[in-house]
Amino acid sequence: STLDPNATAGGGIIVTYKDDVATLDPAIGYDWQNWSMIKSIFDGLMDYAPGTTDLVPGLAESYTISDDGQVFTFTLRPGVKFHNGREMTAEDVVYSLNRVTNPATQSPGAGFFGSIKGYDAVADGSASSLEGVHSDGPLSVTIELSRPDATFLHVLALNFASVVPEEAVAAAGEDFGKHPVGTGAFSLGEWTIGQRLVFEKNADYWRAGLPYLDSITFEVGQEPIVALLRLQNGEVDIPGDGIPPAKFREVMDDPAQAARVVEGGQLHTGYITLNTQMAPFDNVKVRQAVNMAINKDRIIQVINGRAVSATQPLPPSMPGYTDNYAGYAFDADAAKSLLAEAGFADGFETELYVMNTDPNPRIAQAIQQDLSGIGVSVSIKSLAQASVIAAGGEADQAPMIWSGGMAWIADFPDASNFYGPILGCSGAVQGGWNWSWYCNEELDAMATKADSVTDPAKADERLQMWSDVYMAVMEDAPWVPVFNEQRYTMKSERMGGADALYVDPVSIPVNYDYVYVNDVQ
Amino acid sequence: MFSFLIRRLLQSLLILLGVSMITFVLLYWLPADPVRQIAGRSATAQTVQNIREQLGLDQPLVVQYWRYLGNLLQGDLGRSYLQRTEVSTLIMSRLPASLLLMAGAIFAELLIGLSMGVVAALRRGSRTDQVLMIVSFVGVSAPQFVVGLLLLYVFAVQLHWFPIGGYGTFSHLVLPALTMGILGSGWYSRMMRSSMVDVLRQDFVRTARAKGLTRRRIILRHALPNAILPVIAMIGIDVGIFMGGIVVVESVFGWPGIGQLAWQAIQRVDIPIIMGVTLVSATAIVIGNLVADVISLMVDPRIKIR
Amino acid sequence: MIGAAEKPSGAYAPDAAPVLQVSNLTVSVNTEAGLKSLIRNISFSLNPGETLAIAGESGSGKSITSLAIMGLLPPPVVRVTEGQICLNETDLLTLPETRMRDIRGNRIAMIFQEPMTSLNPVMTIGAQLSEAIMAHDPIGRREAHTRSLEALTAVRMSQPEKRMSQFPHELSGGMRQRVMIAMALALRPDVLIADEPTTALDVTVQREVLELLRDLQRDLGTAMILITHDMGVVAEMADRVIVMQSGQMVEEGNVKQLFQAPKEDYTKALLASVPRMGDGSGAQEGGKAGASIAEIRNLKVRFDVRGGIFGRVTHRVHAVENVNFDIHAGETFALVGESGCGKSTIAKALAGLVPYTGQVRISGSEIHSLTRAEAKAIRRDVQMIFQDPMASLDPRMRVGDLVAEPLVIHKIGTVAERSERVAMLFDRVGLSAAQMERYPHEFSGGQRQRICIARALALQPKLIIADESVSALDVSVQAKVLELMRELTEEMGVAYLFISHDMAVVENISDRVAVMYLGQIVEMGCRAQVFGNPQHAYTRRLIAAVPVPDPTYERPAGLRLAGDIPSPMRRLEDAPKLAKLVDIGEGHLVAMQD
Amino acid sequence: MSIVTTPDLANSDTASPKRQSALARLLQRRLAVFGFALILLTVLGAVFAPWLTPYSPYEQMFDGLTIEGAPMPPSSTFLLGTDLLGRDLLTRILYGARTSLIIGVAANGMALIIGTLIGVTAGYFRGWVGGMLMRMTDLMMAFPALLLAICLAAIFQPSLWIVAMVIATVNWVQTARVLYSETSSLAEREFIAAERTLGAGHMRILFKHILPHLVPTIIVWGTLGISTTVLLEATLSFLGVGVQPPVASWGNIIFENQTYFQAAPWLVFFPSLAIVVLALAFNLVGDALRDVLDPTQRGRN
Ligand SMILES: Nc1ncnc2c1ncn2[C@@H]1O[C@H](COP(=O)(O)OP(=O)(O)OP(=O)(O)O)[C@@H](O)[C@H]1O
Ligand SMILES: Nc1ncnc2c1ncn2[C@@H]1O[C@H](COP(=O)(O)OP(=O)(O)OP(=O)(O)O)[C@@H](O)[C@H]1O
Ligand SMILES: [Mg+2]
Ligand SMILES: [Mg+2]
Repeated sequence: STLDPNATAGGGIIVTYKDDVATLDPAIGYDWQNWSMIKSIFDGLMDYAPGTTDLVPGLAESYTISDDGQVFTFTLRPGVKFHNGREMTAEDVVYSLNRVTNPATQSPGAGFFGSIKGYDAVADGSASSLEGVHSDGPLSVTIELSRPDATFLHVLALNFASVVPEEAVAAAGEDFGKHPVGTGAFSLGEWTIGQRLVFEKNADYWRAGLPYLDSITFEVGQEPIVALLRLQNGEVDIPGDGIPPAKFREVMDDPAQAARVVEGGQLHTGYITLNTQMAPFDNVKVRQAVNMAINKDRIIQVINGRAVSATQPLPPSMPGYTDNYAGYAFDADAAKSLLAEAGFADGFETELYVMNTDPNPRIAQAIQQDLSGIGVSVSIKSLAQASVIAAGGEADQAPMIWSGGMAWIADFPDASNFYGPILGCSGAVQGGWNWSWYCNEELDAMATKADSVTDPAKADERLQMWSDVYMAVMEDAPWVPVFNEQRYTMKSERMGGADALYVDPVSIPVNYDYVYVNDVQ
Repeated sequence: MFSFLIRRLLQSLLILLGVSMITFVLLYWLPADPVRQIAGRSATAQTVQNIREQLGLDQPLVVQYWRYLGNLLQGDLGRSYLQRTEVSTLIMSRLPASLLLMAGAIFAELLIGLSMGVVAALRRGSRTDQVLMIVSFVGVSAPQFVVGLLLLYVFAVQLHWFPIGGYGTFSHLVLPALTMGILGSGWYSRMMRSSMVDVLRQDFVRTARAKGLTRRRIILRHALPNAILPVIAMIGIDVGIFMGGIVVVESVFGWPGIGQLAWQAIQRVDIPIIMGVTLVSATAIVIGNLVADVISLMVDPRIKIR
Repeated sequence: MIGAAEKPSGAYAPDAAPVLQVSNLTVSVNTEAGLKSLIRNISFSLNPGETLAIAGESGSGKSITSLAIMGLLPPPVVRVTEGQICLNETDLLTLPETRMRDIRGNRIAMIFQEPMTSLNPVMTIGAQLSEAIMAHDPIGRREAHTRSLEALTAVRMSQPEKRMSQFPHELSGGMRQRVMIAMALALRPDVLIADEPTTALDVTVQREVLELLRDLQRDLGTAMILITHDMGVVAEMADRVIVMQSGQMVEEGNVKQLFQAPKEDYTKALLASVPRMGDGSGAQEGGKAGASIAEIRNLKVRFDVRGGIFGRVTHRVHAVENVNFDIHAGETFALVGESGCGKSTIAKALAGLVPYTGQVRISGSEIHSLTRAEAKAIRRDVQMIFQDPMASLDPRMRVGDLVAEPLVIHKIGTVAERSERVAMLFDRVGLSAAQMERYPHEFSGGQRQRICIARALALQPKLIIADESVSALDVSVQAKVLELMRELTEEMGVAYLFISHDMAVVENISDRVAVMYLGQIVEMGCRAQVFGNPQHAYTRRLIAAVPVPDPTYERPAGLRLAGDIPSPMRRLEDAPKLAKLVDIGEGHLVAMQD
Repeated sequence: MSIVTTPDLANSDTASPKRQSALARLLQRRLAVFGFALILLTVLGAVFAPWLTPYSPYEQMFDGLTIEGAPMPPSSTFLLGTDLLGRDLLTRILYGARTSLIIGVAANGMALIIGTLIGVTAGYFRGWVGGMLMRMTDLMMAFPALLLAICLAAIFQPSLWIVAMVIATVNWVQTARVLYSETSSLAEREFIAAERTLGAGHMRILFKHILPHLVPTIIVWGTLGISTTVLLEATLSFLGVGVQPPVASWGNIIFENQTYFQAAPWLVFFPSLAIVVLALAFNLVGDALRDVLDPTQRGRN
């Protein structure tokens, strides 16, 4: 990574959020709000170049992969220090991986490490450490997999794979999430629960010259609309929750304010799941008809054009996206005749589950209107997030779910990330996240095969395989991909740094380590 | 007095026990699984099962409740499922703000409501009276979110009299307290008006006049303390009503109180937090009623302690 | 300071310049129909040290007159439209409110009728007294306290020090009225207006308060306007009398002249309707005793008082202890005694309103042993009339419906029959059937009590319990109601249990009398026995306390009572001593005294 | 026996006032008529909504949104503007009146009935029945009402009538409290004792003598409860446990659009106005009704 020649070091910024920060424990934190914060406090072996989806080594200086793609050997960067002053070693890496996979940690990300040898034994409690992970000397770590996994380097760039110091974890016990100690660009200074967190610059940070900012203050409990008013008043630098829909037009219609908005894509798809095990969605024609009945442009209009219409599960910026695929075009007449073919000439009644925060109920109503156009009468169940998730996890409860608010933002920028839990057989279990209960053994096999292609030279081949998988999925139409949300980050006048940092695909809202302010002397 | 307090405290404890029991049962019935929330979307069935066992959520309801109660007696409200923090820490860090807001709101609504009520009673039947009563009615009927945003927009954004949300100084408190107070002041002004009208008709007010006291003294020293008595009991009920409004007002003004905590917890079925907040607000309500009782006991010498 | 002998004894000095001069006073009320005068052309003067009584029946404008003098008429509806009120040359009506405020309480003070409600319930006695003093004298809190204490001592309050920190509800009615008097006299006003100062009090307490007022007035030389409808009080207290009727002065004169030779018809009628002790002409002696309708044996009523953490019974009110008596058909049996002695409780026990032990036999059947339906039927024989007719009629029902209620409850007759019966009852008690459509508040007190009687009669009971049924009424109205009751006894043979604290009334109406004290009967016998030959000290005291409507009557001295009546509330283990009644001849029972 | 004549009010007007129905007397009051008219207007608007507006409440019109997706301000096509989905706001307010009237009248009514039943029973009978009922009320009062509502509504799948039931179950508490103390002091009044001596049964006393006296209080709480319940329904909708979209209610129109109070004030202003006006109308009628039903207030208008 190179330093920004225009950057000036120093100063602090204020970021606001509505919700309190849940935890800063990298093994636990799994919402978009604390994701980027944890990223700034901790580092993993792998990382992404700022503002891109390009993998780069992080705490690992270099790595080698065996020919069969199952053994990874990492050489660690020397002289990296934890915030508590101790130097990081290979043992810490081993400890961290053991910790995140240990059931006692209750990490929601443990499953990502499933390909490491010995994972199953740790998961079922019969072993306390991963067989495949060991250190060979203070700066060298070997990780052995039980099967080839093309995404494994991405997994190591996940927050869950962050390196944590054992003694700090032991000292804080269950409260590690409130007293995080990592190797990252910032350390946690102050945390007044319910009010504010202050991140302070890590002077010993191993990336020389970074971070630019002396401090970041996160003020929580701020209604987005109030946060924006404060931004307009010069009191806030970045409203973490983005521009509230109610203010979007006002901001964008004012050139001065619009100039401070950075727009970018994100690894997100909003979709409707059609429960393939519930009638009448067990009929593929019905599912296809529904796909054709949705007027995606209208839905995008309803959310003020803050998205682009989607044709397939993968978002356009994701490697593996099928460019020349038109998807199911909006055609109510075709949909009707397809429905008639399926024996539902008079339509049918069904339910659409949706999370109850704006704009999701509105989108659901737009969907409802579209479907009534082909004779399908939908009643909306607008519920709390937890209730929708619970309903989706039952085989026979939710015929349709609009994914908004709980939607899939990729954990890492790889095509495989949109398949496993949400479209694969493994997710189609009680309590799983495959809400369309779509299970196609053949595709599962294809997916496994694609992920065992670990040779970087064959990357294109692998992506083609994924593209085929998703095309096949679209053929079966368990989903209606509706749109890919765009990101709009608004910043204050004084904020500097490349625009890409403000729409960093893995750090929402911004990549804190690289941004700076212009008004420090 | 002492035995009265003890008796009321015992009663309050029973009420709290009842509240905890009902909440527990209700939450158990909720069609949402907290474990899936914790486990996240990449979790395997194995992980989910592990977490369920670790949290004891696979036990029968009675066992779970019994355990909860046992911990509660040791002052342990459990750990938040999603924040992984002691619920007591979370609540304690937010409670002062909520209490401050509540105190501010009660002050605001008493000040506004009582003075409106008194003025209306003194001018009863006049135009002022009618206008005040309509104003109070609008106060009762207007949605709090809208009132809050309007106040914020006018007094903070446009006029810069107060900060735009936040917590810390007195000027931060004014708008949120006012927003919450407007609703209550509507109620109080109506109650105070009728109470005051009654009292002004009483014989002892005539006696006070016959003594040659000034009008001011008659109103403040004689009429007001008597008229306020029925209103005091209302303050106890009021605390309960606040708990509803606090969610909205705290979120509008970025006030770091337990309302926001509760709101987040409900959305995510973070049962320990919901339980904790419920118990705390029930305690607040119970204490509110107790305080109201004790105050009326102190203000009104006629109330016999039974 | 008060009561110190520094002032010459303020005997009535007729030729001194009047301290208060009221001339041509007219007070009007603003109504929709325009100004309507409440009092017209009232003129009188009040000399220093004099006691002027204003007498007249309810609604005649007595209070309005006094409020006009105080400048306390409720503005803007009621105001003085004509006339002058001069206090030593100053015309009070032209004074601005601030000046008037200086005069109120300072130079003119007032005592109100209702001692129960005239004091602020949430302020201590001391604070209310000091406040009055400090409002006019620029003195400190401490000095005001001392003076308040002196004032309380001057009104012969027991334990004045303790009273200072007590609240009104902790004092009895008599004590409260003393506080009012202390408050009024603390600043030694030139004029004291006492508006029915004793009407709400027991006879014995009334006696004390009247004596107190007289003593203080004599000592301080204050001129007093005494407003009352009780001619007995007038006779005892006043130097001069004004009689008012319908807002006008009917007659004015020296008290002796007025009583001996009333000029106006109205005055004569008023004097005639005053019940007098010793002329029980209305009732014939004995001879009427028919079958006994109610037999009361060993009646006990106790109320538990709970306390402590677990609300255990700690005390018990022995409201009625071991009471025995019979009531015979057609007779009027009277219960007399001071407030709180248990009279109403006996009535309630008879009417089935409180649980009791002992036997109550009505028409021969013991109520306890009956089924509910039977008890309901037997209760038809006993009906009750309460003290306050307004309070005992549902204010939201039409009086016709109210009178028809008992018929409806006991499912008697058809709708048409019922309304016919109600009309008949209305007629019987002297009301017109046209008034059936009205609501209770649209009637006068006397009319309301007639409605209550009509209602009690609806079921043709054998016994009517009249609990203080005429105490709240004007003398003239009272006389009419008593007359009605007497007629009913003769016509229908109804027996009465007549409860009253007014010995004069009791003597006028009753056949037999029982005197109660602290829940027990201390003396019982026929009227002649009890009034003619009172044996128990308590009975004598009651009789002696009654004001005599004769200005020439000389009250025997030395019968001053000490302290308040003891409380019937006792600790659990502390049962009261039972009085033993001894027959001293011809059924005249008297409790043994030690 | 005596010639004393009292000039008393009762005798001065010889003709007794004719029995006039409460309604007739109500209609003599200007404000009450005004309130009545407003309520009637609302009801008619709700009932005849399909004939009053050319649009459907659910129709998301293409020209109801700008190209950028912003709602249309009031104009001659859309009298009160459109909402965020391009639906006609007037139409939604008219149809929403149905929901809000049901909530405001039925749910609030149910709450009043429950509160009255419990308060009156406890206040009249005392004893252990009363004790139990009041302890239950205390318990309910200690419960954060919103939480209870959320749980109940989430357990029973939300629908209009479930929401109404839920609102009723959490809203009766204050009424019960107030009526309890009022009833227990009424029960001490002498006229009740008088009724008992006549042999009146409990039911008769309760319905003929106690209930009529509670009417003013019930009316006050009932009218105040209208806006409270309508807003509670809105809060529930907002929390996702209220009336389900696309069904309109005044409350959920406000809540859906509350953040747009600056960008599209009509979306918040008109439904709020509707709530306030309806509540005020009920209040006007309630106040008048209270006076009309109180015979002691007769002629003091
Ligand atoms: N505020 C008022 N408005 C209209 N009429 C009034 C008002 N106050 C008193 N009155 C009327 O004035 C008349 C005289 O009343 P006042 O109180 O002086 O009678 P009173 O002689 O003191 O009777 P009582 O013995 O009952 O106290 C009554 O007919 C009463 O109804
Ligand atoms: N429900 C009750 N609970 C406790 N004590 C009571 C109750 N009712 C009456 N008492 C007490 O019983 C005693 C007798 O009361 P009761 O009403 O019979 O007196 P009374 O002779 O009728 O007096 P009054 O002349 O004031 O009507 C009083 O001391 C009273 O305080
Ligand atoms: Mg980092
Ligand atoms: Mg009077």
